[in-house]
Amino acid sequence: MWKYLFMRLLQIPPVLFIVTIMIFVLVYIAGDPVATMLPADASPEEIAQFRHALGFDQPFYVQFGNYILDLIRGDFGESYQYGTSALGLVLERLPATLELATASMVIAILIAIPLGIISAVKPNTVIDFFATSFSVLGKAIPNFWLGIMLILVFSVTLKVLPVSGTGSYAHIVLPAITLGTAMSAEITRLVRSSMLEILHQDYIRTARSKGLKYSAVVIKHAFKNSLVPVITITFLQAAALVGGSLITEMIFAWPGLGQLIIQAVYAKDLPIIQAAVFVTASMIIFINILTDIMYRVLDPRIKFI
Amino acid sequence: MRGKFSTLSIYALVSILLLAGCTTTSKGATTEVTKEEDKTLIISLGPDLMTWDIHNHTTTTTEAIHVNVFDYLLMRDKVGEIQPHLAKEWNKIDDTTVEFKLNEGIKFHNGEDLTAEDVKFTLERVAKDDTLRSHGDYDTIKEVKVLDDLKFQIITTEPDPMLLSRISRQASGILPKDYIEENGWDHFENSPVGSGPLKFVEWKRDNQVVLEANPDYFGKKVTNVDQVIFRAIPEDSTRVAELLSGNIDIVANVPPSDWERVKSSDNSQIVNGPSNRNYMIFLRTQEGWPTSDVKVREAMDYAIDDQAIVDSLLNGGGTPSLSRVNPGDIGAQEELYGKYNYDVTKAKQLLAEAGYEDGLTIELSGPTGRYIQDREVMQLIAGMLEEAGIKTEMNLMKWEPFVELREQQKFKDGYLIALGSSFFDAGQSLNYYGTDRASSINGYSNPEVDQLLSDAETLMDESARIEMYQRVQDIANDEKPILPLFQIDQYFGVSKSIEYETRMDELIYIPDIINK
Amino acid sequence: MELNNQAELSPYPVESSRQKENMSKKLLVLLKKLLTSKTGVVGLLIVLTVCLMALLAPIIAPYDPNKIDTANMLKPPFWLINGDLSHILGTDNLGRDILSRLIYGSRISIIVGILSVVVGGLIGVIFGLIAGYYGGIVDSLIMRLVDSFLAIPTTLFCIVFLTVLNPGLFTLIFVIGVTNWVMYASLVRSETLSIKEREYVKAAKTIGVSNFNIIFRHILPNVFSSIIVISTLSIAGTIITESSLSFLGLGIQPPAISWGIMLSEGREHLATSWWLSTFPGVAISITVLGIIFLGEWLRDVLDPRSRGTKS
Amino acid sequence: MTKMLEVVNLKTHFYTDKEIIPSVDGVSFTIDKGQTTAIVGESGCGKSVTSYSIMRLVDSPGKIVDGEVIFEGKDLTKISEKEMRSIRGNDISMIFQEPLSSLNPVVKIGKQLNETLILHQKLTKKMAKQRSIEMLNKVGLPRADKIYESYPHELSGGMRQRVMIAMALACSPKLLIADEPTTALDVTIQAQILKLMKGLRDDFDTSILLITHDLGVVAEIADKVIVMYSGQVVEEADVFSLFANPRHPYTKGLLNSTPHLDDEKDDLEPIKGNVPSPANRPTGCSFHPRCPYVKAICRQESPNLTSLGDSNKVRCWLYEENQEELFYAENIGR
Repeated sequence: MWKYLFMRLLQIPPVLFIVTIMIFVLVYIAGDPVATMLPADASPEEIAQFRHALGFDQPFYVQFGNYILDLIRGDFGESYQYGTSALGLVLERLPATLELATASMVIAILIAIPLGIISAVKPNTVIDFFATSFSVLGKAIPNFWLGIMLILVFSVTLKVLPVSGTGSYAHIVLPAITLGTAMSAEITRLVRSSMLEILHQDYIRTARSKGLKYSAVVIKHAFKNSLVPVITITFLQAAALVGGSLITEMIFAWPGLGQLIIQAVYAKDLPIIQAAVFVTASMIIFINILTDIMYRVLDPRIKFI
Repeated sequence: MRGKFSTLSIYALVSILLLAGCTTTSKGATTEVTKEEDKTLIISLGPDLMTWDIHNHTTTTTEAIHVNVFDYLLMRDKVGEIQPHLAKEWNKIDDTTVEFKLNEGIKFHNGEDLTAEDVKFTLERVAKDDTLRSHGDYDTIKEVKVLDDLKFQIITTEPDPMLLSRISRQASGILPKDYIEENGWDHFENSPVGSGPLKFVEWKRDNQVVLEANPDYFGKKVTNVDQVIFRAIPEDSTRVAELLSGNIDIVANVPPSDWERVKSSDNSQIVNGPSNRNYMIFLRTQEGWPTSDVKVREAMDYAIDDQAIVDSLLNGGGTPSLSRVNPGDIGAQEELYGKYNYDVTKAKQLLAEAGYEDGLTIELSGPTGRYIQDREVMQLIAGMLEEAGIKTEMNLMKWEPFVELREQQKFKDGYLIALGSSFFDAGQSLNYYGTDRASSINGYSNPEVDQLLSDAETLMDESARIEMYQRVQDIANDEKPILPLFQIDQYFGVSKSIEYETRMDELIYIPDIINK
Repeated sequence: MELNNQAELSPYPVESSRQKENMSKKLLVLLKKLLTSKTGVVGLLIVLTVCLMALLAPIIAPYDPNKIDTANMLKPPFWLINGDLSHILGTDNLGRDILSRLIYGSRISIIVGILSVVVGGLIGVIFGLIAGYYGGIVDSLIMRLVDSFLAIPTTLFCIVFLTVLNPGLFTLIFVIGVTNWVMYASLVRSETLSIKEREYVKAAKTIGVSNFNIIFRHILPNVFSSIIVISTLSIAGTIITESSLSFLGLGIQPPAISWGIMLSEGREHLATSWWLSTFPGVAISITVLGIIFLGEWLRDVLDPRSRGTKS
Repeated sequence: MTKMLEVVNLKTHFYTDKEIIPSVDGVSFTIDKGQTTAIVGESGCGKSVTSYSIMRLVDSPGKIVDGEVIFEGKDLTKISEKEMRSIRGNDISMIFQEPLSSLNPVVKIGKQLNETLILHQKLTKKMAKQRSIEMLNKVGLPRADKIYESYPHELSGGMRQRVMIAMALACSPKLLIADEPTTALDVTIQAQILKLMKGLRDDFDTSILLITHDLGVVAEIADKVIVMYSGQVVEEADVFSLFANPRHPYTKGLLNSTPHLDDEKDDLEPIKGNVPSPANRPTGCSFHPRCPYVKAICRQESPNLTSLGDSNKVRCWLYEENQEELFYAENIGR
């Protein structure tokens, strides 16, 4: 296992390096941020002069070289928009995004697993119909639409939950549902289908032939088997959560990475984009490795190679 | 086998309860919050504050917060007239020198006196450091000469009739020299100190800026609230929802579609007023473009029903105008304000005269999500032009690529934009008609206009200067290298418990807000 | 019955002479299977309807979808007060007929959905085949590239890409496609890895068939069913992505019409004129639903692994 | 001999969207204490469904629609699910055909064994472990404590089936139902497992119901044989008379299609045709399309299961009319 882990860890640096280059090149092609940094009525001379002052008129290799050198020293540079450390800005926002992602994951799992199991155990019932519809619709509804609707219903009309921002547990409910619905739908579908498949396996019959309660059979024998695919997907979805949170954070004014990133991309604020991508990429890679390990722990048939 | 899922059902029940639990705690939490913050004014302008470095941003929403923490030497009132502020009087010494005298006893939030040295420090920084984003607006300042603690002179490189406008707008707050020099800029940006009516408490990025009343303020104090919070809520519909559910007192940029809803609610109202921002279309005048023919430009002007746009898209929240210089700005040609040309037959006739009996096709670019209803305005204009026989292809894009398109002159026949004028001076807004500036935009060139503009730029005789600018506007109205469409209003959603009036400069000055 | 089908459809090589005969037989079996699956039929019907709508838009749309009518702005659907049958689903904030826009909007939604999957699929399949077939350094290089793409959240990637390239129909297709290619690459790679160990591939190698021919004649046909299944399902995701990008203002721009644009343009009016964004939302949901039904059914039929073959 | 289990007119049908499939169509037989009864038949004849019906493990859409399964005076088809659970794994236990898929792949062998013991015998975990290891030893597994900690995939097929047997016998059941216990195993392993089962039957005094299609296995272990065809019992006989004197044409066919070491004949005669699908059975005797002795009546009416004087029974028109014809037919058949 340790050797496996070591091999996996060895793969991280090249991946992060490729990610860094990809982003740099993309942003470089996108052009420099000078025009967007100045007022809309700035004159061409002002723009050219400002461009020179910031060093954006240097050739690509100089900019890239400087950039990489700084990066190797662990310096992501200062944000063009905010003038402070890009990495600092990213790390400052990270907890809020993680909080939101975790909450949505918890809600997603809390809904999906019971729903998936019950619908698999009682196929072709009302609850199964409900679960199936949920698992399809949840993926077919764009989350910005869902978010705005939730605000209208729960905050404006019913006034039971706050509209936006942070401050209490209540504040996280709507954004977490918005972000978690698609994921929940995916997990429900997966739990249902893998449970359906597993419930027809021979070892389920064996377990029942032992005289175990059906619920015990479902939970102890069937569910444990279905966990393998479920956990894999759940964690892979966690990566998608970071992406999905961009829009959700914007709608709910959630002070996470999402807003920072979107703003940075528009403003071509390379240091922030780079730091944010670096941090999220590292997290995703870490999660992937964790998933791999979980996968192997849960399913003894898979060996660490 | 059925009904044997007690464990599962308990699990399901627990999760439902958990969710319900969250809901109930929320109720508690929200009521608590509102009680505790009874004397707090909560405002959302949309985006977050960019930075506390007043010289290194260009956004009005950030300035709207800064203006409450830092004081300008002179300040415009609600209608745009320049009034004394930090400086109680000023005299023109010669064409390039103005002498100011500060009010006595003004203190920064940290207790230090605000002196002429601080003014020198602040203005010379932005005038000399060309990496600052506001540098371009201050580069006419050559030196600030300190005479004594309260007296100083601003010396410009050449006669600058716009000097007073320069120092009474964005980025002209006065900073505490000693505080910054002792602690450094990083420290200042994290805990800024100014002299204004509000003091900095905390800034949670992309979340909120918390300010508290400054009881020692030299001017009009903020008395009816203890705390002011500026919340960052980028999504329009969310902001309106917060207003309607009573969590926020003032929200900026309420979309027209929500005006009725806000008006008809129990707790909120719409407050609107003019802004110094106008929608306009820049048209190419270089050879090779159909719009180089003044008849085509005129035809476009006649094809667009400015009032209809204002009525249908802005619910009447704007005023058509044939000039982009609005009344209240120095040099405005008021005869052109409130007027617009609309006559489709005439437009068609003009087109025919220009040789386009069978119509023509042009492409207009425009930003989306930047100005009120920008995307819709563009689509409506395209529809109107089409009626007159000008098939219009739209090239709509986000603000940032649009800016680049403009800068690199990649747009085709023209583009739609809504420019503001923070100087309240035609000298700034008419600059676009000069050959120099226009060469990088639409290639418009008129020697007479050039002459008038360059003369006015350094002319210290105000009435003569105004006349020159009015003449420029008349010429522009004849030649139409730019089609001014209409001045737009600003719309705030405001809680009924608050009395609020908009300012021409789109800022929010807390001492003017009355809590009923 | 299950067993029979499995044998018939299992991805074993078929000689080209028998291929045609087999194909029609396969199709027949597929169709028969489809008719036994209710959701499959529903899915197919939905997808066919949407495709027909897209094809026949100019014929069935009652109005020019971009015809602005300031006299009839924000007219509600006919069953509400002030609504009437001239605009069955009402009009939008510029007085344009929503039904006509929905019908025309299906075109771009479908085109983006399908073409971006094709683009992503093409890139992914080629890289996957190369990585799986040649192995070694080529494989590790491609896989590191795949890892790198996987490490950047899709939405983020799209946003960065779309600010580089000016948004337009083909840019959008390209960008969504490019962000999706990794999925195909890793799928095809792993299948190729197992297929290239099969006897007939080894046999082909020993008699000197070129690599190119082995890859495209022997391996590709055998990974095809998995590719079809995955791509059908990801069309649904693509339509959602398109609308999300529209929400961020990075999608296709007017005068082009897509359901995503309608949905995001209408969001300002959600509280007052719900029909602006609800109808496109429903259209997206139903289409995605249909595609998912069709995709899941395809998976059941084409992919023997999903049927829980015992290990 | 005392009856261990009596199955009376058992009918188990499967309800699909389109049709009702009578998988088990009025099956009756008895199992005597300490004896091994084998149910033989081709796949699809309903023998496995019969065994699941006894255990009440028929999955939806299958349903026991009629009949009784009398075990220790109780009708298992009528008792509550809770009561049934206390019998499963305790009084009646079961082993299955696929030893790998019948063990939960992600649960350790030990835990799977303990489960039954903790459930039925209320043992503590520690005691259960002791007993489990004891059982593993008893079924002839070396290093039982190591196997206790293993996962199923770490064991070979034969070992897994031994584990299954250990699991089934852990609570000393009165009846062990073995559904094709050796089919998936190598021939050498088959013999070992059969030997093990025989030994354990004697040790534990357990009756066995063996479901198999393999007449070799039947000859090896069974006392009584029930031949099933198309959801019905077609012949019931003790093992000696069955092999020596098969009555039903189907049984004869089965025997003829099975190789014997002592047989001089070189070629086997497979039964012509296929097992009819349960949903689509022919009228009359369901074997008639494949029967070499088919007569007019066979096509029209279904024969009854007739007692032949001794405990043996057969369901065939050949035996209902008269003995003479029977002998006649028999002579031709041989």
